[in-house]
Amino acid sequence: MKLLYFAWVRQKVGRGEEILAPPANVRTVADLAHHLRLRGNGYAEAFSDMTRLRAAVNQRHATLDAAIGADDEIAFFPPVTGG
Amino acid sequence: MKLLYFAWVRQKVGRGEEILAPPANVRTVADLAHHLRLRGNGYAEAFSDMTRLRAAVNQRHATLDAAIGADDEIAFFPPVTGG
Amino acid sequence: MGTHIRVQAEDFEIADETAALAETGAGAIVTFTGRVRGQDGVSALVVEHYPGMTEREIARIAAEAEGRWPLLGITVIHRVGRLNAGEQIVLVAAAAAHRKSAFEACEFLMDYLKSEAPFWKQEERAGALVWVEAKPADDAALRRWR
Amino acid sequence: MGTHIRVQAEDFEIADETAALAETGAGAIVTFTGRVRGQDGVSALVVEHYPGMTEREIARIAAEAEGRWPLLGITVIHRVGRLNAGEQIVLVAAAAAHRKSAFEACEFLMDYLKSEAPFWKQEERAGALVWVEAKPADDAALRRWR
Repeated sequence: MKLLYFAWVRQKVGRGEEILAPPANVRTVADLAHHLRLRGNGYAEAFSDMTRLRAAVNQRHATLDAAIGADDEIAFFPPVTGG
Repeated sequence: MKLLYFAWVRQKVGRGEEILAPPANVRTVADLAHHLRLRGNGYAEAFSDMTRLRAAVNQRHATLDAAIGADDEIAFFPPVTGG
Repeated sequence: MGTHIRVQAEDFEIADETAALAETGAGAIVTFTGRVRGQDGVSALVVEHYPGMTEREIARIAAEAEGRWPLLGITVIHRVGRLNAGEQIVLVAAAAAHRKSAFEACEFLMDYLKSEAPFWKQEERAGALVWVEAKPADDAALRRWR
Repeated sequence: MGTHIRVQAEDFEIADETAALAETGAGAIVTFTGRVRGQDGVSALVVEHYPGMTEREIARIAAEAEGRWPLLGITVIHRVGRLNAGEQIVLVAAAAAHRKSAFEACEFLMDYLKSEAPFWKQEERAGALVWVEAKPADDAALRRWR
Protein backbone atom coordinates (compact mmCIF):
# COMPACT_ATOMS: atom_id res chain seq x y z
CA MET A 1 0.00 0.00 0.00
CA LYS A 2 1.37 3.37 -1.04
CA LEU A 3 0.59 6.34 1.20
CA LEU A 4 0.85 9.97 0.17
CA TYR A 5 0.58 13.07 2.36
CA PHE A 6 0.07 16.65 1.18
CA ALA A 7 0.19 20.16 2.62
CA TRP A 8 0.26 20.33 6.43
CA VAL A 9 -0.43 16.59 6.71
CA ARG A 10 2.89 16.04 4.94
CA GLN A 11 4.59 18.52 7.26
CA LYS A 12 3.20 16.93 10.42
CA VAL A 13 4.03 13.32 9.51
CA GLY A 14 7.44 14.45 8.26
CA ARG A 15 7.32 12.80 4.83
CA GLY A 16 5.49 12.99 1.51
CA GLU A 17 5.06 9.29 0.89
CA GLU A 18 5.75 5.85 2.26
CA ILE A 19 5.05 2.21 1.58
CA LEU A 20 3.04 0.44 4.28
CA ALA A 21 1.84 -3.12 4.91
CA PRO A 22 -0.93 -2.50 7.45
CA PRO A 23 -2.42 -5.25 9.61
CA ALA A 24 -5.30 -7.25 8.17
CA ASN A 25 -7.91 -5.42 10.26
CA VAL A 26 -7.23 -2.20 8.30
CA ARG A 27 -10.01 -2.41 5.73
CA THR A 28 -11.15 1.20 5.22
CA VAL A 29 -9.70 4.67 5.01
CA ALA A 30 -10.89 5.27 8.59
CA ASP A 31 -9.14 2.09 9.80
CA LEU A 32 -5.94 3.26 8.14
CA ALA A 33 -6.15 6.72 9.69
CA HIS A 34 -6.68 5.14 13.12
CA HIS A 35 -3.72 2.82 12.54
CA LEU A 36 -1.51 5.76 11.58
CA ARG A 37 -2.68 7.86 14.52
CA LEU A 38 -1.42 5.15 16.91
CA ARG A 39 2.11 5.72 15.66
CA GLY A 40 2.14 8.81 17.85
CA ASN A 41 4.09 12.06 17.45
CA GLY A 42 3.46 13.79 14.11
CA TYR A 43 1.03 11.08 12.99
CA ALA A 44 -1.04 11.45 16.15
CA GLU A 45 -1.19 15.18 15.51
CA ALA A 46 -1.97 14.90 11.79
CA PHE A 47 -4.78 12.36 12.30
CA SER A 48 -6.21 13.71 15.55
CA ASP A 49 -9.24 15.35 13.93
CA MET A 50 -10.53 13.54 10.87
CA THR A 51 -13.05 16.30 10.13
CA ARG A 52 -10.07 18.40 9.03
CA LEU A 53 -8.80 15.75 6.61
CA ARG A 54 -9.75 14.51 3.17
CA ALA A 55 -8.65 11.30 1.50
CA ALA A 56 -8.21 9.88 -1.97
CA VAL A 57 -8.02 6.23 -3.01
CA ASN A 58 -6.22 5.62 -6.29
CA GLN A 59 -6.38 9.32 -7.11
CA ARG A 60 -10.11 9.72 -6.55
CA HIS A 61 -11.75 11.53 -3.68
CA ALA A 62 -12.92 8.94 -1.14
CA THR A 63 -14.96 8.89 2.05
CA LEU A 64 -13.74 7.48 5.37
CA ASP A 65 -15.66 4.25 4.86
CA ALA A 66 -14.08 3.55 1.46
CA ALA A 67 -12.55 0.05 1.26
CA ILE A 68 -8.81 -0.18 0.67
CA GLY A 69 -6.42 -2.98 -0.26
CA ALA A 70 -2.73 -3.79 -0.49
CA ASP A 71 -2.32 -2.49 -4.05
CA ASP A 72 -4.01 0.85 -3.48
CA GLU A 73 -2.58 4.36 -3.42
CA ILE A 74 -4.08 6.25 -0.47
CA ALA A 75 -3.58 9.98 0.04
CA PHE A 76 -4.41 12.18 3.03
CA PHE A 77 -4.63 15.95 2.78
CA PRO A 78 -6.54 19.00 4.03
CA PRO A 79 -9.51 20.41 2.07
CA VAL A 80 -8.13 21.74 -1.22
CA THR A 81 -7.40 25.43 -1.74
CA GLY A 82 -6.42 25.80 -5.39
CA GLY A 83 -7.68 28.16 -8.04
CA MET B 1 -34.61 69.40 -34.23
CA LYS B 2 -31.93 66.96 -35.37
CA LEU B 3 -33.10 63.56 -36.58
CA LEU B 4 -30.88 60.48 -36.89
CA TYR B 5 -31.70 57.14 -38.51
CA PHE B 6 -29.78 53.91 -38.11
CA ALA B 7 -29.66 50.43 -39.70
CA TRP B 8 -32.63 49.62 -41.94
CA VAL B 9 -34.46 52.77 -40.85
CA ARG B 10 -31.62 54.76 -42.39
CA GLN B 11 -31.79 52.66 -45.54
CA LYS B 12 -35.56 53.05 -45.93
CA VAL B 13 -35.65 56.81 -45.38
CA GLY B 14 -32.60 57.18 -47.58
CA ARG B 15 -30.50 59.30 -45.25
CA GLY B 16 -28.65 59.08 -41.94
CA GLU B 17 -29.64 62.45 -40.54
CA GLU B 18 -31.59 65.61 -41.24
CA ILE B 19 -32.65 68.84 -39.60
CA LEU B 20 -36.41 69.27 -39.19
CA ALA B 21 -38.69 72.01 -37.91
CA PRO B 22 -41.88 70.01 -37.25
CA PRO B 23 -45.32 71.64 -36.76
CA ALA B 24 -46.25 72.74 -33.25
CA ASN B 25 -48.55 69.75 -32.68
CA VAL B 26 -45.54 67.39 -32.74
CA ARG B 27 -44.91 67.09 -29.01
CA THR B 28 -43.81 63.48 -28.50
CA VAL B 29 -41.74 60.80 -30.20
CA ALA B 30 -44.98 59.18 -31.39
CA ASP B 31 -46.18 62.50 -32.86
CA LEU B 32 -42.90 62.84 -34.72
CA ALA B 33 -43.06 59.29 -36.09
CA HIS B 34 -46.61 59.96 -37.31
CA HIS B 35 -45.51 63.23 -38.91
CA LEU B 36 -42.64 61.47 -40.70
CA ARG B 37 -44.85 58.59 -41.84
CA LEU B 38 -47.08 61.08 -43.66
CA ARG B 39 -44.15 62.01 -45.88
CA GLY B 40 -44.81 58.78 -47.74
CA ASN B 41 -42.42 56.55 -49.69
CA GLY B 42 -39.46 55.33 -47.62
CA TYR B 43 -40.68 57.20 -44.53
CA ALA B 44 -44.09 55.56 -44.73
CA GLU B 45 -42.38 52.19 -44.96
CA ALA B 46 -39.86 52.85 -42.17
CA PHE B 47 -42.52 54.12 -39.73
CA SER B 48 -45.38 51.78 -40.69
CA ASP B 49 -44.98 49.52 -37.66
CA MET B 50 -43.78 51.30 -34.53
CA THR B 51 -43.46 48.00 -32.62
CA ARG B 52 -40.40 47.32 -34.79
CA LEU B 53 -38.76 50.65 -33.93
CA ARG B 54 -36.90 52.08 -30.98
CA ALA B 55 -36.13 55.73 -30.30
CA ALA B 56 -33.62 57.81 -28.41
CA VAL B 57 -33.96 61.42 -27.29
CA ASN B 58 -30.65 63.22 -26.74
CA GLN B 59 -28.80 59.90 -26.87
CA ARG B 60 -30.93 58.14 -24.25
CA HIS B 61 -33.42 55.38 -24.92
CA ALA B 62 -36.91 56.88 -24.94
CA THR B 63 -40.48 55.64 -25.10
CA LEU B 64 -43.03 56.76 -27.69
CA ASP B 65 -44.67 59.16 -25.24
CA ALA B 66 -41.40 60.97 -24.45
CA ALA B 67 -41.68 64.73 -24.89
CA ILE B 68 -39.50 66.37 -27.52
CA GLY B 69 -38.54 69.96 -28.37
CA ALA B 70 -36.86 72.01 -31.04
CA ASP B 71 -33.34 71.61 -29.60
CA ASP B 72 -33.48 67.85 -29.20
CA GLU B 73 -31.61 65.12 -31.06
CA ILE B 74 -34.06 62.33 -31.89
CA ALA B 75 -32.93 58.97 -33.28
CA PHE B 76 -34.98 56.10 -34.73
CA PHE B 77 -33.58 52.60 -35.13
CA PRO B 78 -34.48 48.91 -34.88
CA PRO B 79 -33.86 46.94 -31.65
CA VAL B 80 -30.11 46.79 -31.14
CA THR B 81 -28.05 43.74 -32.12
CA GLY B 82 -24.52 44.43 -30.91
CA GLY B 83 -22.21 42.30 -28.85
CA MET C 1 -12.36 52.06 -10.25
CA GLY C 2 -11.22 52.48 -13.84
CA THR C 3 -13.61 52.02 -16.74
CA HIS C 4 -12.17 51.83 -20.25
CA ILE C 5 -14.59 52.06 -23.15
CA ARG C 6 -13.54 51.97 -26.76
CA VAL C 7 -15.54 51.77 -30.00
CA GLN C 8 -13.14 51.17 -32.84
CA ALA C 9 -12.58 49.59 -36.24
CA GLU C 10 -9.23 48.12 -35.20
CA ASP C 11 -8.74 44.75 -33.57
CA PHE C 12 -7.77 44.47 -29.89
CA GLU C 13 -5.36 42.34 -27.86
CA ILE C 14 -6.91 40.51 -24.94
CA ALA C 15 -3.47 40.19 -23.27
CA ASP C 16 -2.97 43.98 -23.26
CA GLU C 17 -6.40 44.56 -21.76
CA THR C 18 -6.09 41.95 -19.01
CA ALA C 19 -2.57 43.16 -18.18
CA ALA C 20 -3.94 46.67 -17.70
CA LEU C 21 -6.70 45.33 -15.42
CA ALA C 22 -4.17 43.27 -13.46
CA GLU C 23 -2.49 46.49 -12.39
CA THR C 24 -5.50 47.20 -10.18
CA GLY C 25 -4.30 44.36 -7.93
CA ALA C 26 -7.35 42.27 -8.87
CA GLY C 27 -7.35 38.62 -7.82
CA ALA C 28 -9.95 37.71 -10.45
CA ILE C 29 -10.36 38.84 -14.03
CA VAL C 30 -13.19 37.51 -16.20
CA THR C 31 -13.28 38.24 -19.90
CA PHE C 32 -15.83 37.66 -22.62
CA THR C 33 -14.63 37.70 -26.21
CA GLY C 34 -17.16 37.57 -29.04
CA ARG C 35 -16.07 36.49 -32.50
CA VAL C 36 -17.74 36.35 -35.90
CA ARG C 37 -18.94 32.77 -36.23
CA GLY C 38 -18.21 31.34 -39.65
CA GLN C 39 -21.27 29.11 -39.46
CA ASP C 40 -24.47 29.17 -41.54
CA GLY C 41 -22.55 30.57 -44.52
CA VAL C 42 -21.81 33.91 -42.86
CA SER C 43 -18.62 35.31 -44.38
CA ALA C 44 -18.57 38.62 -42.50
CA LEU C 45 -20.50 41.02 -40.29
CA VAL C 46 -20.91 44.73 -40.88
CA VAL C 47 -21.45 46.61 -37.60
CA GLU C 48 -22.76 50.16 -37.35
CA HIS C 49 -23.36 52.24 -34.24
CA TYR C 50 -24.70 55.54 -32.97
CA PRO C 51 -21.57 57.56 -32.16
CA GLY C 52 -21.89 59.42 -28.89
CA MET C 53 -24.88 57.47 -27.61
CA THR C 54 -22.91 54.22 -27.76
CA GLU C 55 -20.22 55.48 -25.43
CA ARG C 56 -22.82 57.04 -23.12
CA GLU C 57 -24.85 53.83 -22.93
CA ILE C 58 -21.80 51.70 -22.22
CA ALA C 59 -20.64 54.16 -19.54
CA ARG C 60 -24.12 54.00 -17.97
CA ILE C 61 -24.09 50.18 -18.03
CA ALA C 62 -20.58 50.12 -16.52
CA ALA C 63 -21.62 52.54 -13.77
CA GLU C 64 -24.56 50.29 -12.97
CA ALA C 65 -22.25 47.26 -12.71
CA GLU C 66 -19.93 49.25 -10.47
CA GLY C 67 -22.86 49.98 -8.17
CA ARG C 68 -23.82 46.32 -7.93
CA TRP C 69 -20.45 44.62 -7.45
CA PRO C 70 -17.18 45.59 -5.74
CA LEU C 71 -15.21 45.93 -8.99
CA LEU C 72 -11.65 47.11 -9.51
CA GLY C 73 -11.90 47.70 -13.24
CA ILE C 74 -14.08 47.32 -16.33
CA THR C 75 -13.01 47.26 -19.97
CA VAL C 76 -15.44 47.25 -22.88
CA ILE C 77 -14.22 47.29 -26.48
CA HIS C 78 -16.65 46.96 -29.38
CA ARG C 79 -15.52 46.94 -32.97
CA VAL C 80 -17.45 48.51 -35.85
CA GLY C 81 -17.23 48.19 -39.63
CA ARG C 82 -16.68 45.04 -41.65
CA LEU C 83 -15.46 42.04 -39.65
CA ASN C 84 -14.64 38.76 -41.34
CA ALA C 85 -15.52 35.31 -40.00
CA GLY C 86 -13.24 34.43 -37.11
CA GLU C 87 -12.46 38.05 -36.23
CA GLN C 88 -13.02 39.46 -32.76
CA ILE C 89 -16.08 41.70 -32.32
CA VAL C 90 -16.30 42.53 -28.66
CA LEU C 91 -14.35 42.27 -25.43
CA VAL C 92 -15.88 42.75 -22.00
CA ALA C 93 -13.63 42.31 -18.99
CA ALA C 94 -14.31 42.76 -15.28
CA ALA C 95 -11.71 42.73 -12.52
CA ALA C 96 -12.47 42.20 -8.84
CA ALA C 97 -10.88 40.87 -5.68
CA HIS C 98 -12.92 37.65 -5.89
CA ARG C 99 -14.25 35.56 -8.73
CA LYS C 100 -18.00 35.73 -8.10
CA SER C 101 -18.18 39.49 -8.57
CA ALA C 102 -16.02 39.35 -11.70
CA PHE C 103 -18.13 36.58 -13.27
CA GLU C 104 -21.45 38.22 -12.49
CA ALA C 105 -20.37 41.69 -13.58
CA CYS C 106 -18.94 40.43 -16.88
CA GLU C 107 -22.12 38.52 -17.73
CA PHE C 108 -24.28 41.47 -16.67
CA LEU C 109 -22.25 43.83 -18.87
CA MET C 110 -22.60 41.53 -21.87
CA ASP C 111 -26.35 41.09 -21.35
CA TYR C 112 -26.84 44.86 -21.17
CA LEU C 113 -24.49 45.54 -24.05
CA LYS C 114 -26.45 43.11 -26.23
CA SER C 115 -29.80 44.71 -25.46
CA GLU C 116 -29.11 48.38 -24.83
CA ALA C 117 -25.95 49.62 -26.55
CA PRO C 118 -26.83 51.07 -29.98
CA PHE C 119 -25.04 48.73 -32.37
CA TRP C 120 -26.61 47.03 -35.38
CA LYS C 121 -25.20 44.14 -37.34
CA GLN C 122 -25.63 42.94 -40.89
CA GLU C 123 -24.61 39.42 -41.86
CA GLU C 124 -22.95 38.89 -45.21
CA ARG C 125 -23.94 35.67 -46.96
CA ALA C 126 -22.82 35.05 -50.55
CA GLY C 127 -22.15 38.76 -50.94
CA ALA C 128 -25.61 39.86 -49.74
CA LEU C 129 -26.09 41.82 -46.51
CA VAL C 130 -29.04 41.07 -44.23
CA TRP C 131 -29.87 42.87 -40.97
CA VAL C 132 -29.63 40.67 -37.91
CA GLU C 133 -32.89 40.53 -35.94
CA ALA C 134 -32.83 41.12 -32.19
CA LYS C 135 -33.28 37.87 -30.26
CA PRO C 136 -36.00 37.39 -27.63
CA ALA C 137 -33.36 35.40 -25.69
CA ASP C 138 -31.37 38.59 -25.24
CA ASP C 139 -34.31 40.36 -23.60
CA ALA C 140 -34.83 37.31 -21.42
CA ALA C 141 -31.15 37.39 -20.40
CA LEU C 142 -31.61 40.99 -19.34
CA ARG C 143 -34.63 40.30 -17.13
CA ARG C 144 -32.62 38.17 -14.70
CA TRP C 145 -30.76 41.28 -13.56
CA ARG C 146 -33.91 43.26 -12.73
CA MET D 1 -14.41 19.10 -28.29
CA GLY D 2 -10.84 19.78 -27.25
CA THR D 3 -9.82 19.92 -23.60
CA HIS D 4 -6.39 21.24 -22.73
CA ILE D 5 -5.16 20.75 -19.18
CA ARG D 6 -1.78 21.88 -17.95
CA VAL D 7 -0.25 21.97 -14.46
CA GLN D 8 3.00 23.88 -14.67
CA ALA D 9 5.44 26.16 -12.89
CA GLU D 10 5.75 28.48 -15.91
CA ASP D 11 3.52 31.45 -16.59
CA PHE D 12 0.94 31.35 -19.41
CA GLU D 13 -0.23 33.77 -22.09
CA ILE D 14 -3.98 34.36 -22.17
CA ALA D 15 -3.76 35.53 -25.81
CA ASP D 16 -2.21 32.23 -26.93
CA GLU D 17 -4.86 30.23 -25.15
CA THR D 18 -7.84 32.20 -26.46
CA ALA D 19 -6.37 32.17 -29.99
CA ALA D 20 -6.21 28.37 -29.81
CA LEU D 21 -9.82 28.22 -28.65
CA ALA D 22 -10.90 30.63 -31.40
CA GLU D 23 -9.81 28.05 -33.96
CA THR D 24 -12.80 25.95 -32.93
CA GLY D 25 -15.01 28.55 -34.66
CA ALA D 26 -16.48 29.58 -31.29
CA GLY D 27 -18.57 32.75 -31.19
CA ALA D 28 -18.06 33.17 -27.45
CA ILE D 29 -14.99 32.66 -25.29
CA VAL D 30 -15.09 33.32 -21.54
CA THR D 31 -11.91 33.30 -19.50
CA PHE D 32 -11.18 33.46 -15.81
CA THR D 33 -7.70 34.51 -14.73
CA GLY D 34 -6.71 34.28 -11.08
CA ARG D 35 -3.78 36.30 -9.79
CA VAL D 36 -1.92 36.50 -6.48
CA ARG D 37 -3.47 39.43 -4.67
CA GLY D 38 -0.88 41.64 -3.06
CA GLN D 39 -3.29 42.61 -0.29
CA ASP D 40 -3.15 41.86 3.43
CA GLY D 41 0.65 41.77 3.35
CA VAL D 42 0.84 38.65 1.17
CA SER D 43 4.10 38.76 -0.78
CA ALA D 44 3.76 35.37 -2.49
CA LEU D 45 1.87 32.09 -2.64
CA VAL D 46 3.43 28.63 -2.68
CA VAL D 47 1.20 26.12 -4.44
CA GLU D 48 1.59 22.35 -4.21
CA HIS D 49 -0.47 19.64 -5.87
CA TYR D 50 -0.99 15.90 -6.13
CA PRO D 51 0.58 14.96 -9.47
CA GLY D 52 -1.56 12.54 -11.42
CA MET D 53 -4.70 13.05 -9.38
CA THR D 54 -4.76 16.74 -10.28
CA GLU D 55 -4.88 16.08 -14.01
CA ARG D 56 -7.47 13.32 -13.52
CA GLU D 57 -9.71 15.53 -11.40
CA ILE D 58 -9.54 18.42 -13.86
CA ALA D 59 -10.27 16.04 -16.76
CA ARG D 60 -13.28 14.70 -14.84
CA ILE D 61 -14.54 18.23 -14.11
CA ALA D 62 -14.06 19.21 -17.77
CA ALA D 63 -15.93 16.11 -18.96
CA GLU D 64 -18.79 17.00 -16.65
CA ALA D 65 -18.92 20.54 -18.08
CA GLU D 66 -18.88 19.10 -21.57
CA GLY D 67 -21.91 16.98 -20.68
CA ARG D 68 -23.84 19.98 -19.36
CA TRP D 69 -23.17 22.62 -22.01
CA PRO D 70 -22.61 22.54 -25.79
CA LEU D 71 -18.95 23.52 -25.59
CA LEU D 72 -16.38 23.77 -28.37
CA GLY D 73 -13.31 23.84 -26.16
CA ILE D 74 -12.02 24.01 -22.58
CA THR D 75 -8.61 25.11 -21.37
CA VAL D 76 -7.46 24.82 -17.75
CA ILE D 77 -3.97 25.88 -16.70
CA HIS D 78 -2.93 25.89 -13.05
CA ARG D 79 0.48 26.97 -11.90
CA VAL D 80 2.40 25.41 -9.01
CA GLY D 81 5.40 26.48 -6.98
CA ARG D 82 6.22 29.95 -5.69
CA LEU D 83 4.18 32.76 -7.24
CA ASN D 84 4.79 36.38 -6.33
CA ALA D 85 2.10 38.99 -5.73
CA GLY D 86 0.59 40.04 -9.06
CA GLU D 87 1.51 36.82 -10.85
CA GLN D 88 -1.05 34.67 -12.63
CA ILE D 89 -2.12 31.47 -10.84
CA VAL D 90 -4.88 29.95 -12.91
CA LEU D 91 -6.61 30.26 -16.26
CA VAL D 92 -9.93 28.64 -17.07
CA ALA D 93 -11.40 29.25 -20.50
CA ALA D 94 -14.55 27.92 -22.14
CA ALA D 95 -15.50 28.33 -25.80
CA ALA D 96 -19.01 27.86 -27.19
CA ALA D 97 -21.24 29.06 -30.00
CA HIS D 98 -23.17 31.35 -27.64
CA ARG D 99 -22.27 33.34 -24.56
CA LYS D 100 -24.55 31.76 -21.96
CA SER D 101 -22.94 28.32 -22.24
CA ALA D 102 -19.44 29.79 -22.18
CA PHE D 103 -20.17 31.89 -19.08
CA GLU D 104 -21.85 29.10 -17.15
CA ALA D 105 -19.24 26.48 -18.05
CA CYS D 106 -16.34 28.76 -17.09
CA GLU D 107 -17.86 29.57 -13.70
CA PHE D 108 -18.74 25.90 -13.12
CA LEU D 109 -15.17 24.85 -13.95
CA MET D 110 -13.75 27.42 -11.52
CA ASP D 111 -16.13 26.43 -8.74
CA TYR D 112 -15.19 22.76 -9.14
CA LEU D 113 -11.51 23.49 -9.52
CA LYS D 114 -11.58 25.45 -6.25
CA SER D 115 -13.26 22.68 -4.29
CA GLU D 116 -12.15 19.43 -5.90
CA ALA D 117 -8.81 19.70 -7.67
CA PRO D 118 -5.99 18.71 -5.29
CA PHE D 119 -4.01 21.94 -4.92
CA TRP D 120 -2.95 23.52 -1.64
CA LYS D 121 -1.70 27.03 -1.12
CA GLN D 122 0.50 28.67 1.45
CA GLU D 123 0.58 32.43 1.85
CA GLU D 124 3.89 34.12 2.51
CA ARG D 125 3.69 37.08 4.91
CA ALA D 126 6.89 38.72 6.15
CA GLY D 127 8.83 35.60 5.16
CA ALA D 128 6.55 33.18 7.04
CA LEU D 129 4.40 30.59 5.21
CA VAL D 130 0.87 29.83 6.43
CA TRP D 131 -1.50 27.28 4.91
CA VAL D 132 -4.60 28.81 3.37
CA GLU D 133 -7.81 27.44 4.90
CA ALA D 134 -10.60 26.21 2.62
CA LYS D 135 -13.49 28.67 2.48
CA PRO D 136 -17.09 27.68 3.26
CA ALA D 137 -18.04 30.05 0.43
CA ASP D 138 -16.33 27.72 -2.03
CA ASP D 139 -18.45 24.77 -0.93
CA ALA D 140 -21.51 26.99 -1.16
CA ALA D 141 -20.51 27.98 -4.70
CA LEU D 142 -20.35 24.31 -5.61
CA ARG D 143 -23.80 23.50 -4.32
CA ARG D 144 -25.51 25.68 -6.91
CA TRP D 145 -24.45 23.25 -9.63
CA ARG D 146 -25.96 20.20 -7.91
